[in-house]
Formats: sequence, structure tokens, C-alpha cells
Amino acid sequence: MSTPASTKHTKLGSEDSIRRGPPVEVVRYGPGKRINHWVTAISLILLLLSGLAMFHPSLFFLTELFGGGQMTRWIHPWIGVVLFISFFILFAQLWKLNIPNRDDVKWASQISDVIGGNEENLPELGKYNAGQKFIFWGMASLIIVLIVTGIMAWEQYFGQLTSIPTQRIALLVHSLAAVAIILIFMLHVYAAIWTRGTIRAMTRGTVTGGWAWRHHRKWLKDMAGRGRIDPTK
Amino acid sequence: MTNAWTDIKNTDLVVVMGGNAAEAHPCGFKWVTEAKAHRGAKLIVVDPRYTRTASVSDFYAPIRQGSDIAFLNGVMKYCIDNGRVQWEYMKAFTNASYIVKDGFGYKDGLFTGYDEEKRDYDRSTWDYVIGEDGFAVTDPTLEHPRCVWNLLKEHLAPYTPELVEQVCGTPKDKFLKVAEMISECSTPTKTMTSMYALGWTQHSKGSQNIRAMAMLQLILGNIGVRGGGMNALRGHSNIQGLTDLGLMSHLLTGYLTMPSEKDTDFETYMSTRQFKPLRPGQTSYWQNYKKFMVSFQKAMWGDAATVENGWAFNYLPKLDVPAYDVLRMFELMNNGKVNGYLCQGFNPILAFPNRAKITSSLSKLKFMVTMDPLETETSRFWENHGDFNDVDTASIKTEVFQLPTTCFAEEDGSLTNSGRWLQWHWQASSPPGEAKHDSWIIAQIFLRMRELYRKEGGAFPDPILNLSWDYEDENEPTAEELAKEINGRALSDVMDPTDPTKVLVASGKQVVNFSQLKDDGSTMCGCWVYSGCWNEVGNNMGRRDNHDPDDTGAYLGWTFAWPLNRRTLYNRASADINGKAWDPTRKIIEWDGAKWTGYDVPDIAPTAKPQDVGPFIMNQEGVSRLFARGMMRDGPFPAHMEPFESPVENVFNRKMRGNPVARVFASDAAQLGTSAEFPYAATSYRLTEHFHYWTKHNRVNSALQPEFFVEISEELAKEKNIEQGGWVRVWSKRGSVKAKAVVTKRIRPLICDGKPVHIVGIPLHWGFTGSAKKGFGPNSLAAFVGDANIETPESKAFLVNIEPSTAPKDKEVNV
Amino acid sequence: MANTMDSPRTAVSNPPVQPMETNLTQRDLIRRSATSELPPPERQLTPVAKLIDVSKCIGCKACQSACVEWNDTNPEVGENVGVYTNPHDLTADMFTLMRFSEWINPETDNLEWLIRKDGCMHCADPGCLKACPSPGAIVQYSNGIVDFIHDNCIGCGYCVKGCPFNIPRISKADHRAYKCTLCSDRVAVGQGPACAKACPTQAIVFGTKEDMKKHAEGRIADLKSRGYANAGLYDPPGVGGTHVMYVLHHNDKPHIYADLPDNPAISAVVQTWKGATKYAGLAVMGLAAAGTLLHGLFGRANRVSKHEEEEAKELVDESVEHVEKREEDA
Amino acid sequence: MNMDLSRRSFMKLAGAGVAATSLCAMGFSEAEAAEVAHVRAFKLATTTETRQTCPYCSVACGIIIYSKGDVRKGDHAEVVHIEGDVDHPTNRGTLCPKGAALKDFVKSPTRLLYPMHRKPGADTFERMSWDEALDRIARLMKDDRDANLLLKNEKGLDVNRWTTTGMLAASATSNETAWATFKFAKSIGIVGFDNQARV
Repeated sequence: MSTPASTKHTKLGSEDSIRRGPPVEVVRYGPGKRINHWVTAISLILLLLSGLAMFHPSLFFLTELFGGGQMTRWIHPWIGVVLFISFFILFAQLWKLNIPNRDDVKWASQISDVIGGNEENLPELGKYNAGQKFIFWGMASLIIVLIVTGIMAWEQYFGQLTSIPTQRIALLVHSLAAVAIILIFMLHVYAAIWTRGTIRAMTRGTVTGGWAWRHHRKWLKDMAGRGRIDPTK
Repeated sequence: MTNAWTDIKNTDLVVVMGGNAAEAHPCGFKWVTEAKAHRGAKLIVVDPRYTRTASVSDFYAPIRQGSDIAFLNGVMKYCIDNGRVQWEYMKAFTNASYIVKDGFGYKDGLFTGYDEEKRDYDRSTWDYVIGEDGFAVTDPTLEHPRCVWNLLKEHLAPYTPELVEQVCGTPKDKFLKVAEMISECSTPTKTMTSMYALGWTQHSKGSQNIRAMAMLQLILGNIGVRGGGMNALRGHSNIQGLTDLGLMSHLLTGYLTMPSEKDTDFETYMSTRQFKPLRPGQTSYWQNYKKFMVSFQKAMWGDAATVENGWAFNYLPKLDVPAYDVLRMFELMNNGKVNGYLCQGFNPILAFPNRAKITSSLSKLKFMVTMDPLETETSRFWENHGDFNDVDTASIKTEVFQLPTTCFAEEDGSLTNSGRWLQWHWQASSPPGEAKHDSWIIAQIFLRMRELYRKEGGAFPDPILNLSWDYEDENEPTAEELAKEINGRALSDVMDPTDPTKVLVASGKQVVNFSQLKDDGSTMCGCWVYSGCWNEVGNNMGRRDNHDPDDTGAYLGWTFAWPLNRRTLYNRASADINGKAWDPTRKIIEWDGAKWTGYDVPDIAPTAKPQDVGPFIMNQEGVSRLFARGMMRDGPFPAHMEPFESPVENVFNRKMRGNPVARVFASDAAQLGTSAEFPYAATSYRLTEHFHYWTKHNRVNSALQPEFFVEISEELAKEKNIEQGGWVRVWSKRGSVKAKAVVTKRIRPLICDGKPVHIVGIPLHWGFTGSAKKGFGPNSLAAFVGDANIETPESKAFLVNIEPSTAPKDKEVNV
Repeated sequence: MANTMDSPRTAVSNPPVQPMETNLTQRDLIRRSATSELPPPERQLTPVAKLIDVSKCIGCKACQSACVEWNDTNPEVGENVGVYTNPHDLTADMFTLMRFSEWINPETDNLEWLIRKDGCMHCADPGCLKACPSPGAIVQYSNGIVDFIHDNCIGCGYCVKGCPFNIPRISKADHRAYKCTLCSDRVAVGQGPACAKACPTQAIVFGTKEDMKKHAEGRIADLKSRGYANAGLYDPPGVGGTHVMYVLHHNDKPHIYADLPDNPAISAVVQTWKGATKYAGLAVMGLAAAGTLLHGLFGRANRVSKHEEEEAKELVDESVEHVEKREEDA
Repeated sequence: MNMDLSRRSFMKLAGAGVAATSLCAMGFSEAEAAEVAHVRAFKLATTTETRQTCPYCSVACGIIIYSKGDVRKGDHAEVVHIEGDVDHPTNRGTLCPKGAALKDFVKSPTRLLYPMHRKPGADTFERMSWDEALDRIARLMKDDRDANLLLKNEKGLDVNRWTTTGMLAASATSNETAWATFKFAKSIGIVGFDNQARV
């Protein structure tokens, strides 16, 4: 019975494991990853608040959150640096699990079933679905773009680094990338809320067995198959 | 200046040669741009460098420094050869028709009477033929072969465009273009103005440079007219005033001269100064010399100056040499013959040539007193600043007093500008710290010395004990008291010469001007040319009425101009022999049949008939001199002479070096370099961002021009592989400096006497005190030789060598 | 009589010393950075302009000096790098700068020393103001003066990127942007800018833009008469004209004057950044937010069913039993 | 004293009109109160004006010194600004880069504040009181004069020449100071006496 599982493996995160329960719980993120995620998340939120303040006059009032325009101008790039570092620690740990595969193509092709929530029609999935992978890679690439263009526009230290025409392009790209990353951010957050039972993965670190069965069955079976079960709990 | 700054707007052609007006006098130069903008005037610049003035010129011609006479003589020849002469003016107002004694001549670069031993001329033949009537013989037809005009033509004959190119390095076509433009000003309705400065004076033949242009201006009829004249752009705010007031070794006030040992008594002294007219009916204003001299002596010594003691004539020191000029004084100092020196607002170790000699001289003093508002290099000459002032402090035994003075903003008083305007200014701020007015300091030293003489007696105390010092507070004479003393007053009632019963000036009243001065001791006057500055009307120097009827630029209501509030000197010459203005649109004064009237104060007796009395009233001839007689040591005509340090030989006499009659001390002769050792022709100058060594103390000007540099051509830079902004070492026989290199297209090598001559330009604003970067000055390199007539050092032409180098080293000074 | 003429002079009277109301107020603003709805000004001031006649300029730097003194800036004492231009660039403490270029005229083969006074051009369409994200940090008065209001400046340096002439500089000391104010404080009490007043040759003059254009015509005619066929007025239309204009002897090639732009305009990149991107970006984000919100409210949430929980339990139990069984066999 | 700072100026001259219109351009005629003033407060308000001339070159441009405090009222006065005098015929309010920065000359950090004295061989200046300095200078000068004044030349003629102490006079001092200096130097017999005119 267990052979099928043992034949076709998906990738597992280091701490991924099942607690027999009852009720069955599945460990999805360890404390390290969770802290890392929230540092990144908070930085991103602060960045988009401070960024938006300097992006559109109607949002300039947001500078008050940071103690005025001068402070906002000063702090925004530094938060950017924090975000960059913290995100890429996360990246180092998760990128393998986010490499796309055949199932993702099928999943994406049936996006209507995804939105409709008819997951019975979808293929069994590993730890991440194509949507999550898209967010992961999207974030990663945009953060690189933002940090690079951000540095070019960082008057205080890098004002002389590049020519003014280059800086103009940098600022344009920076703002476009910012818009894009905000959209992805929304998608990420919304998906987490809409897919009930997801958020606890980043709070408590675990999801219910049912959540894993419904959304990432292959991942669950794989853990079971490889005996990643703690019977005592 | 013969004319005022504001008069320049009336010109048709501005020739800036031997100066750099835009750079050194920007606000005066404004009037050049006005003339350009509103009269369509043209601007010519002749200079070794393409200067800031050149940047707005209509035509620029390069010239090798020190070759100006050849250029100007060339222009004069061009004008005469092409009949571009204002004949009427030249005939009526110059000595062109005067017959010169036989024997006078010029050969091999020398005039008759040269004595190589004495380095001097016997000038007896350099004079007019005097007739039985005691007057000079003239030939108004100008046909006499010995008349000045024909001798001048003969003298100028060699100065062809080819020779000019050979000597000056000015390409023939450029020279001819300049000559053509200048010659156009020979018509009565076109005038040219000459603006020059130290580019002409700082040569061993500086006076002759200026004479050459003055003669050209006379030939063109441009002296005494609006928009014309010889305009010396004086360097300091009151350098004109200090000259007028005779603060010079050979002068007394108002161009009265110091007695020499030949002047055994007052009568002898007067006999050589009250010049009698050389032509019938001429003014020869110096006939009044005695009135001015007696009034001066009364101003100095009051009641102690009596007719019996020859007006205290022997209170004045008598000179055994033409002058104890600064070069002579530092030569004496260097020989240990001077013990004390007072420097009032003066910075000799940056101002005088051969800095090493100046420093060694100061080191031999027993004591030195400096009076300045700012730190100066001189007051700290004993302080070691690494390469910037490499002295052995401990071995310098000079005792130094550095006295803090107020600056302009903290005092009342008048300054005389280049246009001879005496402008009063008022105190605006309180002096900092314990800074004191110079007049207070002088009074204190004087009073303390006088007290010592009273108590102890001593060597010839009379002139000190009797010096009139009757000020309300003798510790600090006020500017008003001193100004009134300069103007002069009646010491007893002065009667009207036309009506002896009428009191002209009551005792104790200010004289209206020098016309009321007497030679009987009834008047006193500190400086006759200034008389009228503060009379009973009040302080005329404080007047600020800027009305200018018909926009002539005269501004008679603005302050006071000497003499007699006259704005244009020789203005009588602005009208023809019959008193009609040469150019009706540029009238200054005209003869209305009975008197002279117009926009300015006539430079002649108001009723002097035009046909009878010549315009040049200070001259015995009544006319101006194309031929200077024996009055200049180095020749009655300007002749080409090379600088003492020249990259080429004198083409008139290849053995002759420099000015044949200029004084050279033996030790300095030994320190003259040759072009073999020092191939490059250096010159020194100002930059517009700085004023001498003052503004380097000021953060703003220091930011605008922060660091000492030298300017060289791209060609020389390539030859020596010197890079833009890199360090170079420049050295002469007398010293060495380090500077940043400014490599520029504005300096080009010239071809002189068949060989390329590279020019090295050295600005003069840096030292080792102040806000700017520490640096050097050209005086570290310049030669210790002066002009043959007035001993102005030859700082504008000397030889140097140059090489790439490294930054100079400084030393931290414990303050 | 021509010689009774005098160049226009910036000042006809010495500055007032009695207390005075400023005459440039918010009521005179026609543009305000990062501010969309600005009340129209109650009055239209006559447009003013500073005219810089490069052909009359002797490069004496009086303008720089007067500027420093009037604005109480504190430029540092730099070093010589082989040129007359000092400091070497505009700084937060040097709002104007003489730029020197040695140019050999190919037609005449003569050297021409071109000296241009660099500084804010006070564009009618100011790139700095367009780029500025901080409301009221950059303002434009109806007389044409573009001024920086330092209290509102956040120091982001967007103005530097927005300016087609590379003028504004950010102070390292207080991180605010600085540039020529056209001496708005002097103009506000009826005095011309300090630089124009000081200029010894009146190469810099100040007055109404109309008068300055008229004066320029006269100057250009004079230059043409002196052989400068291409003399002309530099009042670049690309930025809607400027309130600092040049008379150039070679108006056909402004770039020879230390890289004065031939056809300056606000960069297309800046236009897109501050135009399309700003609005589209906000719109897209708004829509996305709205979209998700609607879906959240009306769409059915993706819930895990009881059945699925049991399925999971089964799977887990199964595999546990499977393991235990194997142990027994062993 | 003529301190009249008349606002009369060259209105009749063409072009003056330019500036004139620029006044009205500011709506200067209608002096209404401004609620929120954007521009810097005009810094010359309530300063004291004094008519002066630039001490640098011999163009002698007219300047106005603006100070806090009025020396004529016996106040302590500090220069706050210096600007060209528009009424002056020569410079018409313009100034060169040196004149425009005159305030920083007056307020230079290297202005001298106290008499300083350097002993022979010493490597620093030390402060000295005015009295001490002046007494010592007078003594040094008298001693040198008494020792070296040449009363008669070899022919027995009075020459009263003092060549062992010399003096340089400042060509930036006023004529009045110069006259006082002249009287002092010539009466004590100094012949080595010159000013910048020589160089």
C-alpha cells in the first residue's frame, strides 16, 4: 500500500512532519521561518507605506507614520535593506520547494477550478501550488529590481554613483516594480485569507490534516509515506 | 587718470595694454562696456595672455612682456607715415615745432652722452635752442631738420611692422590691424582712451612705456578730450592720495619735492623750482611754487616757520641721493645699515621682489613695527611655515610689534580714487578688540617721542618739538581736523590783491582753494593740490549730488576732485586753438569770447585767451612734450629696451642689457639669470577674485580662487609633460616656488627674434596666512631692479624655469 | 544721443531698511509641488526675468560672491584643479557658478573664452517641481520665480532628477534641496537679485520678462554688427521658456557654453514616472484591492470539510499501522 | 556730515525704467499684508545704513554698509551686510567679487585684536598692552635717531637725515591719516619713506 508513495517523491521542508493527534496536525513552518517571514512582511508593509507616501501626493500624509517627510525619506531605504536581507534568508531555504513542475502547469490551466474552489478536479499537489510559487518568484525578482534601482536613487549615499538620466530610469522602474510587488502582496495576503486555515501556518506553524489533504495531498502522503509522523503527539 | 571712470563711456576706442581692467577694475571697466554698447566703441587688448578683458574685446593681439615701447613706437610710426595725425592739435598743443640743440642724437640703442661707468647720461644736449629773448626757438612750419617733429620721425624710422614682429612676437597682420584701428582716432571726432596699470609701470623702463602711449595720444589729439586721455588704473584705494600727499622718499605734498644737498638754503631750493615760461605769455603754473611751499612749511611748523629761518627749511631732511626708495632701503637693510622699520598696512615680503633678500633684510633689523587690520606675512616673517616660509626662527633677532588697526568700515575719512575724486566716507561699525585708528597710533608714537625729547633732549629735537599738533585731543586728531589742515586756512587776514583794503580771507578762516595761498606766511596749507576740499562751504568731499547735465559723465556735484574740482585734466585741449570744441557732441569747455565755460572747471585761467595761452599750464612751454628734454634719465624719446632678464637680446644693441641707466646694486646684478639657464619669460599679475594679499583672509574670495597656480600654454605643458592641475616647481636665479598648473589655450608661445618664447603667468595673491590654501607669490622669483626714473621694481618681466613637481610641505605652527 | 544711454540697471534705489511686508505670498502661487487642487491666484504678477548677456560677461564672479553674501551660504575653500571654475560645481552653498570654456572658433580660428553663469533657469515648466513628491516644497509664483520652501523639503533628491539643467543640490548638512531663489526675498520688496545688482558690466540684468526680451534684441543687434551672425536669445521653449535667459554670441550651438542643453525639456522618463505611472499605478492597486475585497465578500471561501479531515486521519493511521506491522514482522 | 541717502537716482536714464517696472511687477505699489510668507524675511529691515567707499582698488566704488547699531548714536555697531551704492556715479550699485564680499573682510577670522610682541629669537607672539608697546617703540626709535641722525654732511651743511629707520605708509588709509603720518615721518627726519605707489 505504501509503495506508490515511496516511489514518486515530492520535496519536503526540513521541519515538515505530521502529528498524529488527534486531531491530525501537520507542521508546515518552524519558528525560524516564521520569524523570518514576519520580519520580511513587516518590512514590506512599512516600505509600501513609506514608498506610497513619496509616490503619490494623496498618500503623502502617510509620512506622519514615520515622523514626517525627512524621516520617511531617511528610513525607507534602510527598511529596504532589512527586507532584502531577511527575504533572501527565506529564499535560500525555500527556493528548491518552489521549482515548478508538471502538476503546476495542469493546476494553472485549471485556474477556474482553483478560484471556484473545486479542488477535487485538480491534481494532487506538493508543498506549494503554482500560485504560491508565482508569488515566491515574483517577490524574489521584484525585490532584486527594487533594491538595485533603490540604491541608484538613494541620494544621500549614492547620488553621484550613476548619471542623472540613469537615476531617472531607476526611479521609473522602481515605482513600476513597487506597484507590481504591491499587487503580488495583495494576492498573497488575500489567498491566505480566502483559503481558510492557511494563516495558522505562519502563526502556530501547523495546519490541520484536512487542510493538507485538501490543498497539498501529495505533500501529506509523502510525509506519511516517509514516516514523518510523530505518533506520541 | 587724466579723465574720470565715468568719462570712459564717451570713447570710441579703448586700448587696454599694460593692464587688465576687466580683471583688476571690473566696476571701472563697466564704462568700457557702456561705450561698446551705446557708442559702438571697440576694445583692443594687447597682452601676453588672453585675459578676462580680452574675452570681451573686439580685437586681441599678443605681445611679449617688456616690449611695449617697440609696439607703441611702431604704431606712432604707422600713424605718421599714413598721415593719421590730428595736425592742428599736434602743432598747437605739443612741442613738435621746438628746435633741439645740435649734438643730441640716438645710436645703437643709446642717446648722446652715455657714461657706462656712471650708468648715466650727460643730458646737456637734450634741450631746446634758446633764443636771445630767453625763449625756446620754434619752427611752426615743422620744416627745420632739428625740430622735435623731424627728430621724432627719425627716431621712429626703425620701428617697422617687421621689427615689431621680431621684437614683440606680435604677428605682423595683427599689429597692423591694431595700428589701423588706433590711427582712425586721429580725427577730431574720434577719440581713443588708454587704460593701463602695473603692466606698464613694473618695468625698468616703466615711465617710458607710459610716455610712448602719451605721445601717441598727443599725436592723435586725444589728451584733454572726453573719452580720451591717459588713464592709469591705480591699484589701491588711496594710492593716488598718498602720492598726492607726498608719502614718498623724494616728495613733499602736492608734488613739491624734497630738498637735496644741492639746496643749501630756502632761496637756492626755490631757484630751481619756480619755473619761468619758455614761451611768451605762458602760465607755467609752478611760478606759484613758493606760495605752496611756504604754506606747507607753515602747516608743518606753524609759528616756528618764519621768514628769518627760511620757513624752517632746515627742519626738512636733505637727500644725498635721488630717493631712499624701497629698493635702496632694503639694500641698506640687507647690508645691516637699517635698525628700525615701520610697516603701516604694507606687506613687503609679498610685495617686493626677491623675497629671500627681503626676508634676510628684515632679519637684520633691531625692531619692526607693523600696523594692520589683518595678519600679514611680514609681521610673521620670522615664523617657520615649512616650504612656505622656511626660516630659522631662533636665529632671527628682530623684535616685532604687531599693532591692530581699524579698517575702512570703522573710520571716517576720504580716499582719492584714480580719477582724483576725494570721496569722504563715514564710520559704520565699531572696531574689534583693541584695534585702533592709524592716526591714533601715529599720534601716540609721536607724542611719546616728543615727550622723551622734551625730557631728555637729543639729536636735533626742533622739528619734533615744533611740529604743529594743535588738535582738540592731541591723542587722536580727528579726520575733520586733519582734512581742514590739508585744505589750509589764513593765519592772519589775507587782503584782496586787487583791492588791498578788502579782506579776502579773515584770519582763522579756511581758504577757498589754493588760489588764495600766500608766500608771506599769512596762510597755511597741508597739500595745495587738495586745497578746496574742506573750505568755509564745508566738507566738499562729502557731497553726493549725482546730477550730470547732458550726461557728460562729469558729476561736478559728486564729492571733490583735485585740482579745484576739475574732472578732466588739460580740458582746455578739448577745444581748438580758437576755443571751439574739436567735437561739438563732446564739448567740455569752450571760449565764449570773454571766458571759458562748459561742463567742467577750466584747466586754465578762465579769462586766458585761447590763442595766447597754451593748455599745458604746468609746463614752462605751455604745450605738451613729445620731446622730454632732460627730464627723464633714460631719454627724451622712448626707445626700445629689453628687460634685465629677457629671453632675447636687444636688437638695437645686442650687448646692452635692460635699461642702460637703471640702478642695479652689485649683489643684485650677480643674481640676474640668463635665458640659457632660465628659458621662460615670466610675468606677474592679479586675478579678479582677489585683492593683493587681503582677500585670502576672507572665506568667500578664498572659495572663488582657493589656491596658488601658474598659467602655461598647452605647448609648454606638452614639452615639459606638465599636467592640468598638477604640481609644478617654478624657479629663478633668486628663488623657487611650487604651484598648481593651469594649462590654457589663453597663453601661446611667441616667436621673438627668430626663436619661440614661452610665457609663464604667475598671479600674486597667496601667502601663509588667511583662509585660502597656503601658497607663494611671484615676488619670490622677480628681480631686484627698478625703473630708471622712479625705481618701481621690474616685476612684470623676468626669467624662470619650470618642471613637474610635488606638493609643498607645510609645518604646523603653535599658535 | 546714443552715449547718454545707459544699460538697464537692476536697482534704481538702494534697498529699504524699514520693515516691509513681503509681496510674494501663497496667494501668488500658480504651481505647488505635489498639490493638485491649488486655488487660482488672486492677481497675476508681471512675469520677471534675469537676462545674462554672456557676451558682456567678464567672468569676475561678482555674482557668485554677492550670492553667497546675500544668501549667507558657506562655500568651502577647495583646491585648484587647473581651471578657473571654482568651486568645481554648483553646491548647496553655491547657487550660481561661472563656467569657463576655452573654445577655438573653427570659422575664425580665434580663441573665444566663453564664460557662462550657471544656475537655476526658473523654467515656466519646472522639472524639479514636477518631480517633487513633497507638497509645497517647491512653488512657482505668478511672476515666474520657482522657489524651494525648505521647511517642506524631505531631501529625496527627486528635484535633482527632474531638472533638465542639473541645478538643485542636496545639502549634506540638513538634507534639503538648495538652488537659486532668484532672490525671492529681494524681489518681494522690489529689489532685483543680488547677482544682477552686483554685476559690474551689467551682463546680468533683471526686470520684466518683456523688457528683458526687448533689451536682448538690442544686444543681439550689436553682436550681429560685430560679426556674430548667430547671436541670439536663449529662452528654451522645451521648458515653456525660462525666467533666466541668456544672450549667446553663438545661439546656434548652446552646448559650447559648458554643455548648456541645446533643447532642454523635462525628460520623457520623468514625465512617465510622474504622469502615467503615478495615476495608473494607483488605479491598478485600487482595483486589485477592490477586486479581492468583493471576491472576499461575495465569493465562497475555500474551506476544509469534515470529510477531508477524516481522510487525512485515515491516511495517517494507515501509515502508522503499516509501520508498526513491519516492526512486528522483524 | 552728508549722510543724505537720497533715493534719487538715475530714473531719467533709459533702462532705469526696466527696474522701475520690475517694482510694480511685484505688485509692489499695493502693499497688502501677506498671510503666510513663503520667502525669507528681508534681512536689511531695521538696519542702519552708512555711506562708504570700497577700500580695495582705485575705482572707489560707492557702498552702503548695513549695520546693527548706529555708531553715530554711540551704539556698538556690527556690520550685517554690504552692498553697492546705487546712487554712486561710477559703480551704480555694482560691485566686483571682492567688493561684494567686503563684509567677510571686516569680519575676517584673522582680524587683529590686540597688540602683539615678538621677542628676539622667540617663536611666538605674546600679547602686550598698548602703553607698553607704544612706550617701547618710542624709546627704540628715539635711541636710534639720537644715535644715527646725520646732522651735517661732509661739507658741513645741515642735512638732518635719518636713514637707519624707515617707514612704509599704507595706500589704503585715508588722506587724513596719511597727512598725520606724513607730518610724523618727515618731521622726525625719516627719508626711507614710501608707499605702494613705489611698487
